[in-house]
Amino acid sequence: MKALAFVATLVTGAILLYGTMDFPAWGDPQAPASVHLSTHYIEEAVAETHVPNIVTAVLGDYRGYDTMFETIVIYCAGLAVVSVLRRSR
Amino acid sequence: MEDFITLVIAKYNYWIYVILMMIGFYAMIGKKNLVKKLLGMNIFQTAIILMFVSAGVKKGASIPILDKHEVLTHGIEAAQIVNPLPHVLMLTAIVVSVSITGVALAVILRIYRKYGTLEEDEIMEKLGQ
Amino acid sequence: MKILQERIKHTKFGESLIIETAIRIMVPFIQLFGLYVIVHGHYSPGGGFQGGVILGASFILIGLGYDFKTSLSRMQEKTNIILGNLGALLYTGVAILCALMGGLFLDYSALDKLIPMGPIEWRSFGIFLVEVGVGLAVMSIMVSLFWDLCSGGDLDEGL
Amino acid sequence: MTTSNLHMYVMAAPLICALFVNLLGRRSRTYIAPLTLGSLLFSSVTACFVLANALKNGRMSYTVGNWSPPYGIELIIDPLAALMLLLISVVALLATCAALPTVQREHAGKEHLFFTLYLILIAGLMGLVMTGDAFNLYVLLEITSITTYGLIAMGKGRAVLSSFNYIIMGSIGACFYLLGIGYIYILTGTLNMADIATRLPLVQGDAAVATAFAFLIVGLFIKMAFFPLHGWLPHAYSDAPMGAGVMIAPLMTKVTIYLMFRVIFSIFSPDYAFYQHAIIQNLIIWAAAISIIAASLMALAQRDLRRMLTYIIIAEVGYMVGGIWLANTQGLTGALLHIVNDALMTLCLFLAAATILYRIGSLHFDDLKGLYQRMPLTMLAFTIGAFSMIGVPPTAGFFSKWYLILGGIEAGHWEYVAALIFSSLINAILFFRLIEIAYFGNGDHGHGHKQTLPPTGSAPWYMQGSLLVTAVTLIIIGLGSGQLVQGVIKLALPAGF
Amino acid sequence: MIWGIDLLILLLVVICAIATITIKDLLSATIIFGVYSFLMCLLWAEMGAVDVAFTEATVGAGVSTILFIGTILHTSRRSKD
Amino acid sequence: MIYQSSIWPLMAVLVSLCGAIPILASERKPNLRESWTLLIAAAKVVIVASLLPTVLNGGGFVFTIAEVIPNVPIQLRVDAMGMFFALVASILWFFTSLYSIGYMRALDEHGQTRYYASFAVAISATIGVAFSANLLTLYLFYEVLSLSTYPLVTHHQDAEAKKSGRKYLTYILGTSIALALPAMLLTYQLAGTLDFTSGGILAASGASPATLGLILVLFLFGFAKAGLMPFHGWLPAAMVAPTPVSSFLHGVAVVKVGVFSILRVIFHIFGPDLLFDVNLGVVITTIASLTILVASLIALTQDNLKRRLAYSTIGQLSYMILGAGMLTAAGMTGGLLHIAMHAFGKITLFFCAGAIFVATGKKYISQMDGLGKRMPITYLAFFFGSLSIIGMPPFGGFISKWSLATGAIESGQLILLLVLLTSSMLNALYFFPIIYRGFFLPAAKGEPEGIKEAPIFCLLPLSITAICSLGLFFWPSIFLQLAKMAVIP
Repeated sequence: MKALAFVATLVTGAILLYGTMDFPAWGDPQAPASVHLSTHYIEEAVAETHVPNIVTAVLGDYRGYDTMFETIVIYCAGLAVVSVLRRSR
Repeated sequence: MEDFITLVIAKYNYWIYVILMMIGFYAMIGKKNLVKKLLGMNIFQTAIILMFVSAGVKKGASIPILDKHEVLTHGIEAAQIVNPLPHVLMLTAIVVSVSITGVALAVILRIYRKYGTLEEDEIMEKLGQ
Repeated sequence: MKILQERIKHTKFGESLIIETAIRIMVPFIQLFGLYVIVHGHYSPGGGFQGGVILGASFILIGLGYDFKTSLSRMQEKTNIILGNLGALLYTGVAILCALMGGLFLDYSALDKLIPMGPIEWRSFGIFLVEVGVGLAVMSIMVSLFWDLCSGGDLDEGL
Repeated sequence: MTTSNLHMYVMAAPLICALFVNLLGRRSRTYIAPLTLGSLLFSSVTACFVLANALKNGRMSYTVGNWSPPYGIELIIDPLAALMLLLISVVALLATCAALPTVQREHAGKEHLFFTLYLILIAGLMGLVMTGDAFNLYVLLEITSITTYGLIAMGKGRAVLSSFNYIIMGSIGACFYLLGIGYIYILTGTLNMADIATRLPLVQGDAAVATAFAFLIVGLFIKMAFFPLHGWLPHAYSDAPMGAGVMIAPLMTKVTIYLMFRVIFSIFSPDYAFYQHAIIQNLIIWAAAISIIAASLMALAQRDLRRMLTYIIIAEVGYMVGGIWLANTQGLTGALLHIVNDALMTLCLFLAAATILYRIGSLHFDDLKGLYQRMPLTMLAFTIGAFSMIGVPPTAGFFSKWYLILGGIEAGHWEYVAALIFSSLINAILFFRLIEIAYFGNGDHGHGHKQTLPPTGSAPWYMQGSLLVTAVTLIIIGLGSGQLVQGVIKLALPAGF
Repeated sequence: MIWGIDLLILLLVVICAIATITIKDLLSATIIFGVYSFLMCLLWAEMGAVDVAFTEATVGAGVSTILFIGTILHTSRRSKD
Repeated sequence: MIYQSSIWPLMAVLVSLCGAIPILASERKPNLRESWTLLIAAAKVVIVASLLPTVLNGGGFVFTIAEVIPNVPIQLRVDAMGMFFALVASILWFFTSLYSIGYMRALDEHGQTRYYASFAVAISATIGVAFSANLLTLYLFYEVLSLSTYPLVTHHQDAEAKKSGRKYLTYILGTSIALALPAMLLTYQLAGTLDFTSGGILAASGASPATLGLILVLFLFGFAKAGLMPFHGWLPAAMVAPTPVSSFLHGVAVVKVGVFSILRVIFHIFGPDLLFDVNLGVVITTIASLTILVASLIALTQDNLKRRLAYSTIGQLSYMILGAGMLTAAGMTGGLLHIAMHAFGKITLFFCAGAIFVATGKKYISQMDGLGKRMPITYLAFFFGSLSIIGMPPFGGFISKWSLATGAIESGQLILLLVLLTSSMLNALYFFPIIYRGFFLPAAKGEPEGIKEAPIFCLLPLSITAICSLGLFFWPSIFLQLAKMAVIP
């Protein structure tokens, strides 16, 4: 079992490493991730939402839908813990 | 060889995350102890978060909190600020990870209450009887 | 023997004056800081989630430093749950309200029809509203997780 | 603003009501049923309008928060998504009818918690089918998972263990999915599915794209319990509380398969997914065939109705995954139609199981003797569901199987065709064994197994009512499958199919 | 950005991760996991992700660890692997 | 041929399907329930008969129920061939209903409501098969028939019934899923349609002879209700059912549905011309001939009367397929005609077996010595029936056998003629001993004295069907005409 797990881990790791070959260099300002969407956020977010903390702006507004579900996730976690642990009276 | 070293310098961050991910993944599927599995899961998730955060890094850029009036009057150069999007995503991912940890811990408590052990093989033995 | 056991039960084990006092002094500041983090999320690192966790941590600290009963007496379980619900409801309610006011889902600027103060200002304020919601929910759930996990679900004996 | 918010209300109704169920339900039980049923009824009716709109106006793009698509989160309401919305709300509504009395009996005092999780799970599933954003999909996937973990762990017996197993496997699946998204984000810098699709062909790195694809698909395979990764499902679904199983079993795997469809066609192109890696395609179809056969055989070894059904679910996953990877019109049509049909079939069988459990207190084969006399209506509905599983016309199951087999013939994948026919035969054996037990045994000569079963009362009328409605729907869907295929699924197929 | 510190933290992170999954005493493992989280948090702060670092500091190193400890105290510290 | 749209084909199918509901509803009132049964049976005959004139004039009806698959709707269509079968089935159902009442009441069977309801559904499916416009519809009703007869076969709900029911379903459902369904899908894949078209739909597909052969074999064995060997085992097993079930379903409806399906495939999916071109008729005739001979030989060895009749049925069914396989007009007409002739003959025989069982409780031929004197009407009817099956003039069976023999000669395969003659001889060999024992051997010692004829409800139908077999020799015109119209459009 352990050997199997080890092999599975190695295979997964190898595939992931293989995938990183094509990544842009670390910290490259010209990487696709840095030039496509985020420039809009950095340049426009303050003007569009009047929030200087871009992370908050994106979190609360541009991707507010995600955040809503994030809140629901943690809410569910709390409920799930209660419902799992409490002995029913 | 020269190329290889530049490759190492350019990518080592990614490699570290792959190693962390492997450690976590191994713990999840290879370890018998349920808490260990859960710790492995947390390591796995932090590794992924590390990958995302690394993707947002720009050399020599500053944190994504701006000066409101400065920006509104003069605008801003995108290359000066790190990419905020991965941060947003990872905030969500952290929350998800802690939620799952919470639920899993509750389940672990119940399992211990029922079977008196946290070792997978011992539980299986008890079930087999 | 029996009396001794009773007494051991009643004298709160693992508590010292230093820790209690320290916590008594720290907790209000921690809570203040938590509120600050929530409210000031627009201008500095932090926001609803981090602030909520800090708020929750203050109650957890009471539970750790004193005992379980005290933390439960500071924050009723019922209140806690209602607060958590209100937090989640605030977020979803704002989202729905935006849609009902004729905008799209979560389009805070649509709330301008409700109280006119400028669509962009409304966006900023909308973010604030939802951050408060997140903060409430997270605080409540963090406390609830602590209570349940550290007492094995019985809410009588803690750590 | 011409776009409508209708589909958002479909999703928001259960979500908001979930919060109210928790708030009010802890005061009094009486609030729970009206809130739950009311919200789902509202969703079902609204979903009908959404579907009608989608059929009339075609694909609609909706941006949450009014940010133009790559910046905000985009939702996509095409006919297929609308159909899935309708399916989810209707299945949930019908399942709730059975869940209400069951939960009341099994989890007295915890109903508000149960139904809060339950409704949020439904809202999460609805969100999943609409989303057009790769990361949003992850968040919603986690919502559905976390509620499912909680619901399953509420069960009796070894449910907690199954739940933990599911947590680990589910987390691995979700993490793999997130890894895939991470790779794609690093390569393209965007998270919007449509935007990714336009930018991906321009990306230089083939290795990274292939890795991303592999991790996305494997992650989803784990979540849907595709063959070698299916280990968690049978226990998780059979140990879950019956009230939860009735809803989870029909919907979860089907929605995940729908997501795979979305990932393949919205993020990648069919050209990339199917034709550039022909070996992978063959491999997956073989795996599907093996999955179908192995799961059917495993089902044959079970002596408990619910466990048998869980193995059948795994076999059905093989049907649909194989159908999608056949990559031709017939196969895709069959797979999509089967998503709808299988959800209803599974619902029908699980509802019947729930009703039997409610009445008899056990689902072991030995306890099912002579059921035709004791619960004729339930068994009638069960029989129809069973026929649909076997693929007897004119029930729904026949028609999707028809397209799937045609797809297999067209693509020349005979192993898949053989597996489908084989599984139909096994299903026939499985269900007729049960029908025989229920038809013959006169219950009184139990061989030592006859222990005291919990006190039973006849199931409430709405439980049986929802069961009968489901059974009738199966036949109606079967007869109307021509319209369904022509009117909805043909529109939903991606360009080129 | 001094990549020496960067590399050092990364190395420590890996060591902590390995320690977390190999140590047989679960309580120690959990504490080391807290250290791991904290190091992670440093790393992210250094990468400019202040919000993420903040969150990880409160959640990963704080609440999460407490939850783990609470659970372990109610179950067992012993682990066979 | 012009088909006019009409709802009557649907009504013909639905009348008994919906009739199951009042039957189920009147569970507690046996008289009412049986009245319903008779009423529905009569209504069905009337509806089917009312469609007859148009068909005889070369017209037809069509009704589309639902458009389910591109080019393949669920559609009912009344043509000569369907009319032929529907007429036989609906008339005989009426008599069987009468007979059931007598039989079930005399034996005081349990679960009679279920029995009548299942029966109604089964006849619905039979008419559905007859009126199917395409293979999918036919398959649909075929499956419905298989499933609705399961409660009938297992009516006694004891261990033996369970075993037989299992065997029944394994054969019938198994083959239809594993063989007929793939064959149908292959056909659809090749032809793009499944409509029954005179001349066949596969001719234009350009498929290779090997593929065609595969499809044909799959169809032949897939419709296992036709009892072609080696998929015949269910029929003797199904004889545990009450005799009316055996008589109607396993003498007429179920087995003939199998044959009818195969004939449909041969006539309207492949088309005789295509089969002739690629020389696949041989496959059909070979399998059929083997089945005829082997089944007849086995029938000789059976002591249980119903089992002997069952094997006889297996043999006779293959006559019809053999006729179709000759691919000549006379042969095909004979095959089709034999459906009717055999139906009237065989149902008489089964009715008699049932009547004997009701009156004496005897199942085995060896116990039936001397019964003929006490139950003269029954034995006379039995005599008529067996003569018809053997093919003696002046009985209906003669006409179809004559036609078959003509077909064999026309096709130039004299070996088939030999098969026909041998088999007729074997038929005589396994039928005459029964009659001989009945009339000429003395009753065994210790036989109770009070044996007399079965109740009138049993006796009446069997007399009528026996007379019908006789009458069909003199007035076969309706059936003959329909059969000819079916073969030569």
